[in-house]
Amino acid sequence: MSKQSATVETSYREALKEAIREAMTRDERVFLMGEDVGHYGGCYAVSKGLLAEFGPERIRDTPLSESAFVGAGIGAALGGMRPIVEVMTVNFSLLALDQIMNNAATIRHMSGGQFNVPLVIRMATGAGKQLAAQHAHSLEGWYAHIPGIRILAPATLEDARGMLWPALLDPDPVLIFENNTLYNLEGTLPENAVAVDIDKAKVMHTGNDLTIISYSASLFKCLDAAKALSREGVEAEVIDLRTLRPLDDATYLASIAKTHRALIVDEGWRSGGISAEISARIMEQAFYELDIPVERVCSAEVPIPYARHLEEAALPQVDTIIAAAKRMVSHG
Amino acid sequence: MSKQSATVETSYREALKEAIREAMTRDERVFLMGEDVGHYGGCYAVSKGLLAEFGPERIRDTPLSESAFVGAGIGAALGGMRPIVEVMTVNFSLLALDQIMNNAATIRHMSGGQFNVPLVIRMATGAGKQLAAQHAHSLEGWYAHIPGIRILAPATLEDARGMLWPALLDPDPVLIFENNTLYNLEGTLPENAVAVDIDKAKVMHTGNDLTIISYSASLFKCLDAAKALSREGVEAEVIDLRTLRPLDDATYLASIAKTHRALIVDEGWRSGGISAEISARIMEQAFYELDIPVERVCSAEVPIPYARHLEEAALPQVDTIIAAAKRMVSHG
Amino acid sequence: MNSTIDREHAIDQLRMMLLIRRFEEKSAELYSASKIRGFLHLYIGEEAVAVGVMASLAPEDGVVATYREHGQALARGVSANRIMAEMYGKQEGCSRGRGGSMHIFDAATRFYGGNAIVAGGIPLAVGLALAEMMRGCNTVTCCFFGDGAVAEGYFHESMNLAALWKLPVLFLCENNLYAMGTAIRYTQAAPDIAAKGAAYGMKATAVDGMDVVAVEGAARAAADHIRKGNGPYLLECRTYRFRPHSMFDTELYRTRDEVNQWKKRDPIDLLARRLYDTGGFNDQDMDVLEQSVAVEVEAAVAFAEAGTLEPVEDLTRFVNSERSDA
Amino acid sequence: MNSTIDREHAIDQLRMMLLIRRFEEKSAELYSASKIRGFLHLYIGEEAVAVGVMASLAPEDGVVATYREHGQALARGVSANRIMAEMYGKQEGCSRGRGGSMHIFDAATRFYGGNAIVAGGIPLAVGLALAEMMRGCNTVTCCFFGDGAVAEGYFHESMNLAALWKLPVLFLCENNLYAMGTAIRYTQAAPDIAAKGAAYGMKATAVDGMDVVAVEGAARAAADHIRKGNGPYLLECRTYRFRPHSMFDTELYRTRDEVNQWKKRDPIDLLARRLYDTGGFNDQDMDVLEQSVAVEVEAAVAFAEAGTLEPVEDLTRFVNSERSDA
Ligand SMILES: Cc1ncc(C[n+]2csc(CCOP(=O)(O)OP(=O)(O)O)c2C)c(N)n1
Ligand SMILES: Cc1ncc(C[n+]2csc(CCOP(=O)(O)OP(=O)(O)O)c2C)c(N)n1
Ligand SMILES: [Mg+2]
Ligand SMILES: [Mg+2]
Repeated sequence: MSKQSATVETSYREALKEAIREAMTRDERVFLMGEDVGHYGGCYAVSKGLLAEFGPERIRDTPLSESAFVGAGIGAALGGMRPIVEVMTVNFSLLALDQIMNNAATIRHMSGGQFNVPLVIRMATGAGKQLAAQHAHSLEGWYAHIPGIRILAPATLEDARGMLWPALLDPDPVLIFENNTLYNLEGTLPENAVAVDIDKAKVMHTGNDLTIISYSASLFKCLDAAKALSREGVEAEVIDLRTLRPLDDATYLASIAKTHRALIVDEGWRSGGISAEISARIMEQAFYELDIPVERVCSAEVPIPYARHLEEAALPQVDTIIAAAKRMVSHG
Repeated sequence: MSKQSATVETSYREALKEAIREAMTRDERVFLMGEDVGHYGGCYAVSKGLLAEFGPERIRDTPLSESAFVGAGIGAALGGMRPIVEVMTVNFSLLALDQIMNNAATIRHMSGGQFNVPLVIRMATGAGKQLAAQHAHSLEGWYAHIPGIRILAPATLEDARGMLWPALLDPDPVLIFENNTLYNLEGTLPENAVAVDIDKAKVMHTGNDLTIISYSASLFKCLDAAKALSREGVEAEVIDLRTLRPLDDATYLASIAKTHRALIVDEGWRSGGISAEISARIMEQAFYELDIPVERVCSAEVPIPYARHLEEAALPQVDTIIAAAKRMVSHG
Repeated sequence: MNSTIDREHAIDQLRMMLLIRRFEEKSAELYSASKIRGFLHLYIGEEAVAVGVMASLAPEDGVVATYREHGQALARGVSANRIMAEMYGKQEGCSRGRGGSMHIFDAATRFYGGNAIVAGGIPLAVGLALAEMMRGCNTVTCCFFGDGAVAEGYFHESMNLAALWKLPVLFLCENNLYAMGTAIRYTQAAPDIAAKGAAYGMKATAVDGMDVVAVEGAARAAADHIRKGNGPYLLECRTYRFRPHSMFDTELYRTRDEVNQWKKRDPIDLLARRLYDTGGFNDQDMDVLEQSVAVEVEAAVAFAEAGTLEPVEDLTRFVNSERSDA
Repeated sequence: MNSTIDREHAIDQLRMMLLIRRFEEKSAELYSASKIRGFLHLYIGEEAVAVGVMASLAPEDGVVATYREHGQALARGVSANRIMAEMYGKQEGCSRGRGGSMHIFDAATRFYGGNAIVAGGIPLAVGLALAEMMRGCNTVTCCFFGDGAVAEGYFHESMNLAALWKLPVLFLCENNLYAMGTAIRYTQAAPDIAAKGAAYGMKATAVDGMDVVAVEGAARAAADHIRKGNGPYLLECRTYRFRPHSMFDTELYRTRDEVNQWKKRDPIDLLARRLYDTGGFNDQDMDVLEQSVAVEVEAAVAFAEAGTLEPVEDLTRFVNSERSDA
């Protein structure tokens, strides 16, 4: 970010919109397509106003045809455009998974490097809004299994604003997961906010007692937990992964070298989630640094229920993070 | 398995067919549907002859409509049948992922237990046949992320023969992953081979020096490695996971309590594969048993290439397993 | 209204449409009061569709619904109490609070759920119908979906499969001209949905979805066709939603004028007027209906309010079958 | 064959069909000799389709192919050498040995790949056409797919999207009556594929896919329609594969008799006979063609044999772009 410039009040939603507007303005090959991005204004109002500003050629409402319009995005990228495809939510992206895995992620390698797919796919992810099982998946960590794509998970306004442009500059497909609980997040950004580094994780809170690794919506729960822990004399270092593929191992390993304890928090289902991968990497790369075993706080292995008390119980919460952290520092 | 009965020569393919035939005979609610299961005889010849035996009502050739016929299988299961849906290969199952995750795995919970989905989905998985990137996925470990489904990965003739019936008895959806390199595997089975336990992993080779955890095609690579290691005085215990969800932690933890070293081998891509989950569980449940960090031998993170030498280099091989095992026992 | 039977039936239909209307108006209120959360999609304006269609179905028939399914559920006979309790997230709810507004399930009425993946229920209906056919039952499986769903691959694959196998499915398209905020002219290259039946060799017709009598007639004809073993049927009901797509919609995509034009064809008014016109029904009768409906809605709210929460310890119950619930 | 130009052109077409035929016969041999591995899907019998269609396309046009694409690639002008080297898994192969028979890619001829997911290439073609339209290029993107692919949701969604947005896509269906071992009567409730254009308001016709002249005529008409800005076009070419689906197929699903009936309409014989009949072409001319084709095939084999293997160290190259290859 540029230093000491004037700041503006903004929100996650507005920051995302500004990023799209900037990209559309800077590069005429950029266009946005997806369900309800135009006349409706975007299901989370991210693209509200852009149809009027850029016209229906560049802000394209699509039919409900996730597999075709994601595939068409891949084709358009192959054909020299820089499409931003909005899949309303990760839940519907399952319908386009074949295109993502078998075409977007694969064509470059399979064609021996002849073709590449400079495509950005945006989608909302996450639970926490009582939308029930079919509308509450947190699959960004699961997507991170797939070679050939980059996975971004902006949590902060800075990242909401700054990740799109470098994603569009990436010659390969990038999936950006926006958490559905963050759209209303408010704060300030420099007026001339710029692109951010999409290769590195970021230390969001420093501490020597334990490393908490997270991203997206649960990052804020971790930061809240870190504050509460600090009041009780436990200093947690909180890391925002930001990019889930490729993972920036160096940042969390450096922290663990200092704290010797690691807790990973994510809102995906526990088994086979991104936390498992990070735990395995710590095992492999920092085993001898560890005072105690790495722990995970993840979602319960259950289709996310509608009722508020059940949904809350299914997801990582500040309390559960604090409890795990305390157990971990008292121990070993 | 029953003891001391007469044995028959058979193959993985034949064992699978016998299992289908038995199920169709025992329960008239059972039927098979999928692409080319009938007139063609099954793309891996598993169902060859069954159309003549059971007729087109119960051996149903479907159009190329993976999402609809998997969904129809879910509906038929809801409606009281016991469908076996064959999705030719895991590669095409991506087209049906929404049905699997949002309906099959979810309806029981989402309906408050009113409905359940006694569906079995079979599919071929795996690389090793030079079929290139779009036909060489090993995603069974990835599927194991999803709550509400059971994941089976038969490696042996016994399991090829014995897993289907208990899968059909399971009131919830079961996915059976048959490895495409195993169909020609030959051996003997008791004439009256019966159902196997689908809850437990199995020790396939005993040893005290290190635990090698694997399943499906790579199990045999691990067994070959164990034999070679044994010749060099290294005794590896080899475990066949058999069921990838729910994982039977007890079996491998018991082994690790003895060997204090664990190597996990799977043919999925490394990041976020089932090996990561197992490594994380060992971290959590057996950290203090470990003499050295758990290691993983997985596939390279690359769309599987066609050329034989590249494909071989992408997959775990006996050599790489041996090398890892030796490094691990010499160390720590 | 020639016979008393017809008249009674019409009044029942009117009452059911009123019940749906008032139930949903109340739901919207409760949403504003934060009693109901998540997504809430109202059926207001489209009542004639569900009410007309359900009249053509027998208890043994099956129904697969959408996420805009309060009307479908009520018309099918799912208890208003249990639907409301579901939206309250209470364990007395039809899905024990796990599903909410979008996932009304009811085994007793063979109501196979609200499905929140657009078109995701269509293949389920095909499979249910397959099971019925294989089990020798002469039933209809009715599958609701919207105009938006027609663009999904699910529609195409399922229509073909059902027609190919001559399955007893009633494909019931609620064409309200919009998929969320996207008008059908932006989603369908050829917007005549009934005409698409031809691509599958499937019998298909369209009907005025604001006229419950017409809908019922068309649905009966379709169900007859299916029950006679002629295979599936596509029925397009042309209707309109009076309310926003969900509680978050600012309705930038259509004019108030357009909405008002359609409101002139309010299905409740249309039927009420017909009853008035043919005599023997008056304001007082209407009041009686309104009152009985109000009582039912209030009872549902009271039931939901009095409901209890599923214990948190049961969070993972029903993920897998246990011996006890299998 | 009225003019010399037509005659020359017809001879070129004949030569290309022969090249495909002999190239594939050789491939089958090499498969048996384990020089080629993986899946190998032969186009033999269907040569008139690719050869006729490609003649209607300009170099700036784009092509999206299937996994049965040697014929499509050769007819498009992809080098036989590089295709053969690809099947040998050599780095001189058009996809550097990473793709094999099913994944022939060639940037120089805008050949966007062999795609081994049935119908999976269709949306790519829609997107390529969208890019062309947005960039103001007046090109056609031609997308090949089989009769089996028509059942997939991709077909439906892509046809609608292309028609809705009036994109310059030529949807080219190679209807060879079978999807692997499943006859079209078991996959399509309404087996007239061209008729399905109507569901999308898309112009569509069917043509005899064994007659290269007819195919070329129909494809030219379709391409003209598209280039004039009238939107996409569905062309169904009715053809037949003479060989098994792949090298593993035991052909239980069709009779030898049926195959033999179709062989009477061998596209190569059909065109050769026409050339003979119109005079000025004889056995000797045919021999010349055969010989030149044989030379080309042998050269391809020699090229592939002489090729080298990509170093194993480069296994993960091209997974992500590096600064150097971007
Ligand atoms: C596969 C999928 N894509 C997108 C959505 C988001 N969404 C929910 S309802 C809706 C519009 C559906 O329109 P239609 O089928 O016409 O039904 P209506 O809401 O008009 O009753 C959309 C886009 C979804 N739920 N599922
Ligand atoms: C989505 C998908 N399902 C199944 C397969 C396996 N498969 C490969 S080719 C084929 C038949 C396709 O038939 P058609 O589209 O008619 O093309 P043809 O092979 O006749 O040229 C099948 C089922 C696949 N590759 N992709
Ligand atoms: Mg609608
Ligand atoms: Mg075919």
